[in-house]
Amino acid sequence: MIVVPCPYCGPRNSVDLRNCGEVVPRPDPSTASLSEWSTYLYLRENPAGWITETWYCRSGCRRYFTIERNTVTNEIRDSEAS
Amino acid sequence: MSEIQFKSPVGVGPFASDDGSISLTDEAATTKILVRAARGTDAAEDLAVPYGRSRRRGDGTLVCGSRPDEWTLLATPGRSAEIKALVPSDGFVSVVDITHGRAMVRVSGTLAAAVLAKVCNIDLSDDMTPDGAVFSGSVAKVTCDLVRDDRDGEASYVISCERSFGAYLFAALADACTEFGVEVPSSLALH
Amino acid sequence: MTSLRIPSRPGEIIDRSTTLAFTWNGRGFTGHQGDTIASALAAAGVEVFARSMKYHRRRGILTADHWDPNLFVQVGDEPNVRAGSRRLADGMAVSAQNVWPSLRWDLAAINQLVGRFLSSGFYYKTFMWPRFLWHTLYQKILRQFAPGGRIHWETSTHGAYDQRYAHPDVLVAGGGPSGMAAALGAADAGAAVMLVEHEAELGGHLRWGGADDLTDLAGLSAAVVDHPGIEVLLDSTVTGRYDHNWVAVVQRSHPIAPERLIKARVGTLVVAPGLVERPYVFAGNDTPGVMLSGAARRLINLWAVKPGTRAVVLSANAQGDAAIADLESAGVEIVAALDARAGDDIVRVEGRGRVSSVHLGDGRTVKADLVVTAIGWTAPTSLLNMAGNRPVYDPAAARYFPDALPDDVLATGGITGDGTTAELIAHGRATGTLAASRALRARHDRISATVRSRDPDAPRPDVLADDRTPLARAPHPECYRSTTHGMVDYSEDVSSKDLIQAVQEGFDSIELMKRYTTVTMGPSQGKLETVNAAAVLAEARQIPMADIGTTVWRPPFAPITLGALAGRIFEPIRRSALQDWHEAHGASPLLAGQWVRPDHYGNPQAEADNVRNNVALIDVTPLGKLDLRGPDVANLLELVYVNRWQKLEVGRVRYGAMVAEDGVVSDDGVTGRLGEEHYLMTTTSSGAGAVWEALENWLQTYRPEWQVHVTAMTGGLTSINVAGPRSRDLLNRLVDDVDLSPDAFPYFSVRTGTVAGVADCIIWRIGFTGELSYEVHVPSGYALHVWETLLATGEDLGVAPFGVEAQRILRLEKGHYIVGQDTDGLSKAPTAGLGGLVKLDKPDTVGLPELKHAYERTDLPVLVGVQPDDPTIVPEEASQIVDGETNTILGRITSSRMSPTLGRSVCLAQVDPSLAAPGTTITVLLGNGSRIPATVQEHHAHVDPEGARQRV
Amino acid sequence: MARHAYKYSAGKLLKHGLTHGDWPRMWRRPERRDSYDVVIIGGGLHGLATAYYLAKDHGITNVAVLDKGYLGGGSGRNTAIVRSNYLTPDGVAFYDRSLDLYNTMSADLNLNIMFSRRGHLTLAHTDSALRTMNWRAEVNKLQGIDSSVIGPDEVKRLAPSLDVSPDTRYPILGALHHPPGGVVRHDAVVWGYARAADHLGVHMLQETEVIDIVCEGGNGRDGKGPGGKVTGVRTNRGDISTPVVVNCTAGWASLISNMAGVPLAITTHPLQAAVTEPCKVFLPTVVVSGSLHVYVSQTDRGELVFGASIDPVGTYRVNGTLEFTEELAGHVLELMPGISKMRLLRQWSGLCDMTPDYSPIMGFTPVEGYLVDVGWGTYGFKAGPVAGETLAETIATGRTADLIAPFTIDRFTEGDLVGEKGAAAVGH
Repeated sequence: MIVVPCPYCGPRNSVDLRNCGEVVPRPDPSTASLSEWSTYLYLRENPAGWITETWYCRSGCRRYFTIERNTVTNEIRDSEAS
Repeated sequence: MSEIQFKSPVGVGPFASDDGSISLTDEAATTKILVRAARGTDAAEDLAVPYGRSRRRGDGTLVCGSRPDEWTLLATPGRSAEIKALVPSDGFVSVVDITHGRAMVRVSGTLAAAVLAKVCNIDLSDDMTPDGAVFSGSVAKVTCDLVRDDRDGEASYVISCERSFGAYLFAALADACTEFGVEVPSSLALH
Repeated sequence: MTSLRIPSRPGEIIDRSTTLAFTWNGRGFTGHQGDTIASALAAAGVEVFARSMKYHRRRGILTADHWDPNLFVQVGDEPNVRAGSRRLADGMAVSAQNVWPSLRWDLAAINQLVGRFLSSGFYYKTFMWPRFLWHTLYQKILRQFAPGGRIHWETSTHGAYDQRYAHPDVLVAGGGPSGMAAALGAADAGAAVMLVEHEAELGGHLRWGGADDLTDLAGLSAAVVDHPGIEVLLDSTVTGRYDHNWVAVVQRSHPIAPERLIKARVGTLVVAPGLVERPYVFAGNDTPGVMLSGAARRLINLWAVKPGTRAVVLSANAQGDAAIADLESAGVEIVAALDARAGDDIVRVEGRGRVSSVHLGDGRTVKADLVVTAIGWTAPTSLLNMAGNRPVYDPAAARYFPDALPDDVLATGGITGDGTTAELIAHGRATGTLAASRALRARHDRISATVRSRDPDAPRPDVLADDRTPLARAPHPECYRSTTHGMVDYSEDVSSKDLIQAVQEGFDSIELMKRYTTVTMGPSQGKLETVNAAAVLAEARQIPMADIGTTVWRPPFAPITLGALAGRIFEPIRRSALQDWHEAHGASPLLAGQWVRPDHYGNPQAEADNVRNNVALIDVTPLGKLDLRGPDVANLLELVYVNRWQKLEVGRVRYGAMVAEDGVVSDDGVTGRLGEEHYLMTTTSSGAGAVWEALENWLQTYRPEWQVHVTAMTGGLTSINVAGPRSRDLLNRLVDDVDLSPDAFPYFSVRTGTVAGVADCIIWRIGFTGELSYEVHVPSGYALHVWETLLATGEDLGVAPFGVEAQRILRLEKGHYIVGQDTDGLSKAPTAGLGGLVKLDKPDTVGLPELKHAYERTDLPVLVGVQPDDPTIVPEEASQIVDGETNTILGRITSSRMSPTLGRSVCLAQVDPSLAAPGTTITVLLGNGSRIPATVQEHHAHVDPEGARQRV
Repeated sequence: MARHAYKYSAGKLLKHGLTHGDWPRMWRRPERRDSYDVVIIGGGLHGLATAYYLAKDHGITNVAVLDKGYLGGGSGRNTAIVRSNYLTPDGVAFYDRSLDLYNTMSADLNLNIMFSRRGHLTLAHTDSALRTMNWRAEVNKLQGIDSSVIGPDEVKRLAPSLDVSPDTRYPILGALHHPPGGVVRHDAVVWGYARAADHLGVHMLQETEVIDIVCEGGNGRDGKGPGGKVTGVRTNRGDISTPVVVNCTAGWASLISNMAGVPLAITTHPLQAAVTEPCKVFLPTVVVSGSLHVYVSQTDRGELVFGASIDPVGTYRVNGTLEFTEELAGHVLELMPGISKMRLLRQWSGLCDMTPDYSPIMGFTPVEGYLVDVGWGTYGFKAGPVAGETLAETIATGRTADLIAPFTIDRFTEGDLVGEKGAAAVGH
């Protein structure tokens, strides 16, 4: 059970939050081609190392925020609101 | 409408241990007003307490900073209209009566924290969660809003959840109390 | 049977004034309070406790503690009980495991004779001819020989297992001298400490030591027990250390639970488990009567049991030397005191039920019934492994040592080095103090970062430097295997010979060897075997031990019951304010997600009829309800729904469908505009939570400038659908502040008013059933009153409740699809027939590019109304639609019911576009294999496709 | 260069037993060559099977299988359930072929893989789950797969320890019964392929980690990416030149694929498993509950082997979590309340390469000579043999084998996902 530093509540057990995965910029839906859209939907960096990801403080403040987490060590860098 | 009786989702209890070290009470009828107010609005200024803390207002209302830019006002039953009217409404402010939307249970006594430690992963020690602390978390796998609201020097926690979970939450807390000598009817058994 | 109990020992933990009666394989025995099952039996002269797994060799006491691989017994309905550590209780029914028909005469012992053929991996190489025999005979035989006790699933129940959370600053794993000192050091520094001791008493090896040890023990344990800052857990084990110092502790013999799991978020974890004594590998080393020095000393000093009469002792360290003294003091004759440091050795032990003679390294053979070895240690580094540490082998000390550890984990005691009791205590204390300084700093930071906590008054505490004087490493000879082969893994019956063969076959890395031979994979999880296995591997590959590495120890450190892991089983159930009424009135409950709902009240078809002909009520509270307020609600709706929302007038209602970013239909419902900046959105019951989270996500991360407040209202508004041609008549009797006439309150409108005296009710003119119907949302505290008043007031109108099943029938007659049933994880908007709804010219809406693409495609399946040509046949849902007599799949029936209104079967189906044209005859393959014709309808709706009935 | 396999037989067992003579090595530790016709990255089941079928079916023996660790890679970490009762015709056809190969594998590889065809139960606790089971059963029947929906009584008969009473929190309303399903000794399969491939001349290079894939002509960095072609690999033990590189690295697929400039629609998640102490055998079949995210079977040694669904948080960490074992135990006891006294002995986890539609990515890529066999998620073991067979065919013939046609890498950009997700979405 890792500890996720919610910028609003403070440190929380990960079970109280939902992981929303890597942050991926959303293309402009009115102009995006299907393949640009597919890239946004499906292709992921999936690195072994630091990623920027979104969490939702489900059982807490109900805020979405992003943190940097190392996918090899689960080390977490201080988070910021999104 | 006064003749129509408010029905709680719990409808059992209160329970307590003989030595009074723990008690469990249904407080569903409590007036609960949810206020959302953007920073800078009069409402936000007026309610004052930050997220995570609470204060008892002169009129007896417990003002809880329940989330960022969100407050929950708790008062004795039947005061919804009065409490709502007190909230300054200029700017982007929402005032919603959630009295019927939330079940509410109070766990009190010297062993209250020990009971909650069986169903809630949050550190309730006095420096992490002092009297007046407002927080949310999972209690027996139900998302709840909690306030530490001590009574005559003894630890006391007000726990509220989505109304439809109320009966289950009360049963789960009653089950947690049995370790400390609280007798609970078998109808409340968890499994 | 003569008692082997000896006169009272200074450190004995048995209460001779008590007598506990128990049975062993049906025979009556007695023991004392403080005895373990094993010590009581040993005191009564029992020598054989079990049969080994593969060869069914007789097995006796080896370590006399929790890890003893030979002391697994059945106690009542509990299998695999550790007789070496389980305290004796009055009335215990204990029996041997893995024996048939009896411990004495075990037929499977025949395996000993054929043992030479059962070398490692033998089963991979045989049982192949002929193949059918594998499935029929061989496997059945193998499964017969499965080891372990018997689980009585027929009679057992989950029982009273339990859990709790804890948040200690410092958790000390191990209550020996170093551990106790660490706990005191940390507590004196102001930390909240949890001290976890594996055994039933504090003290570790001091407990079976000499007078000085006992004095030290008394002082330390008194200080620990008296310290208000220390919570002591005995007969408890730290079973796992997980990321961010999430630590699992299993507490056995708790008053209210057979086992309790404690989940602790720990500031600093101090690992002080001491050392595990290692067996010596030689021929016959698993013969009853061969035991480790620790076992002999524990039997003598803790339980006053004389372990034998004539002993051979092989000692390579102080513990072995002490064992010699203990044995002599217990009246055991030492026939040979062998010093491994001087090159003495044991070659072979003879004897089957018990040691009879011993062949020594110098060629002598001596008569003896007891062999005690003290040839070295294994450092139980499991918890350190779990913290990422890979221990390093030190040949000079003949054991592994931890190296770098993360800041929140410290080690002390024997696992880090050797020393006098005073030195161990000093190191422990320094470690505790250091642990506290780190934990208190972390706590300070945690408090400062937590909004609910009061800002700490004290300044941020400093962290001490780690200036502990390391414990010295006592030189120790490397004693692993004699000149003969013997057991390496007692619980798996794996010998050094098996391991060498595995290496020769190519399984020459520790991981491969482990998998091939199953060495270290038994219940003791390598505590006794790992290092010997590595030594044999090193020997076979002729490389140094240090180059071998050990297998990674995985959690749990000590096995833990499923009951404790499950704890109390919390399965939240949601009930509407009317559910008690439903159950009191004969509703059969239906579990739908977390909700329990009325499926029907006895006769769903009649309930449906009543809706079509009179008026009926259904509780649809689980319907998701989200209160939306603010100037930007319409913008939000435009974004998350496929259709348009800007022009919805106050008091009007609109249907909306949602898709995900990949264009797949995700949810639907109606949304009404209650005021200028006030809307109420409804969602599917199962989708309510997800939609709420999605709205918050769009608002917080995508359009933070939009002003919208979302409030979940689902349980707070009890939703009663009043459906049927006479529903208006009924409501008219109970509503006076809302004009219900068709013109004033047309279809797809919403009003706020008073129902049966209850104010602030929301009245929708909508419905799933296709009849004139009103959905009344009542503040839940008054819902029962409204429900009962509706029933009482409408008696003459034939009002009655109806359940979910009747509603399913009615909605299917009307052709309303259900997201997740008539659509699936790949169904895009066109499949659901949303063509008229979807607006592709919006600048931004969820999944827009996918929607555009979907409407360019012509190959997507289409949802259509279908009627079997034979009206009496109701195809099972999920029946496949096939291409004539072939097996080519062209679609499937997604919903199917007998329609009481039409007196025929009606369906919805997903079909290939080539079959979508109205009038097309399709072939439905029924569950019984027959193929029936059915016809595609013009509309989804089978009843009243024009919707006349609901608009009256 | 193929050598003669040492044939295991009852006779040999007897001989070695009597003489205590040494068994021969199952495989060599070969000397690495500078160049191979095919280099397969990943020494797990898929890589070894591919190498074996390349050599056996197509005579391509100048093949190297590289693994950064020991033989078997992560394949030893899975719970070794095999079945073919999938939802889509594509899936069914594929996995059914795999089951065929498993059926004859012991004889083909002359090693007992201990295939236990004990039947496979997928429990349904809700109407919608039951509907999905019916859906699968109907599709399966049309494909000639032995698969049907049975009621609670029949479930009780097949697995007596299950609680089928109607008043539980997750009542067992029925189950999809798949008699041909079962479990296999995963290590044996890996060793069988390794041994057979070795005898056919394949080089298995353990502790050989690929640090880069060498490409030329591609539109990306260092000639990587679409339009380019593979010329070799760099390893911690030196460079190897080869025209064909196959990525069979499961959880590490993204990292390897990025070396060729081919990004994947994959995220890496741990899949955890656990095993109990042995008890006398009482559970005769494989039991799966989708709603409860648990599957369980009992080994011939009497241990219960548990698996669950993947961890929700993507990570390359294989430490395992406590919450996994808690949830697992809770759900298992919902199904079998009578086994709460069994003890969990060990937990572990492996890395799964998850795709958006729960289906693999197989075959050619925009980079010439770089093929993938990835995205297997939690299904990799069941598919190992057929994946190897079809991939070998694809490599040898230069054209995509029919069975894997639905699993192309470009389906994600053409909005044509495979339908297994349909089941996942409505399954529970």
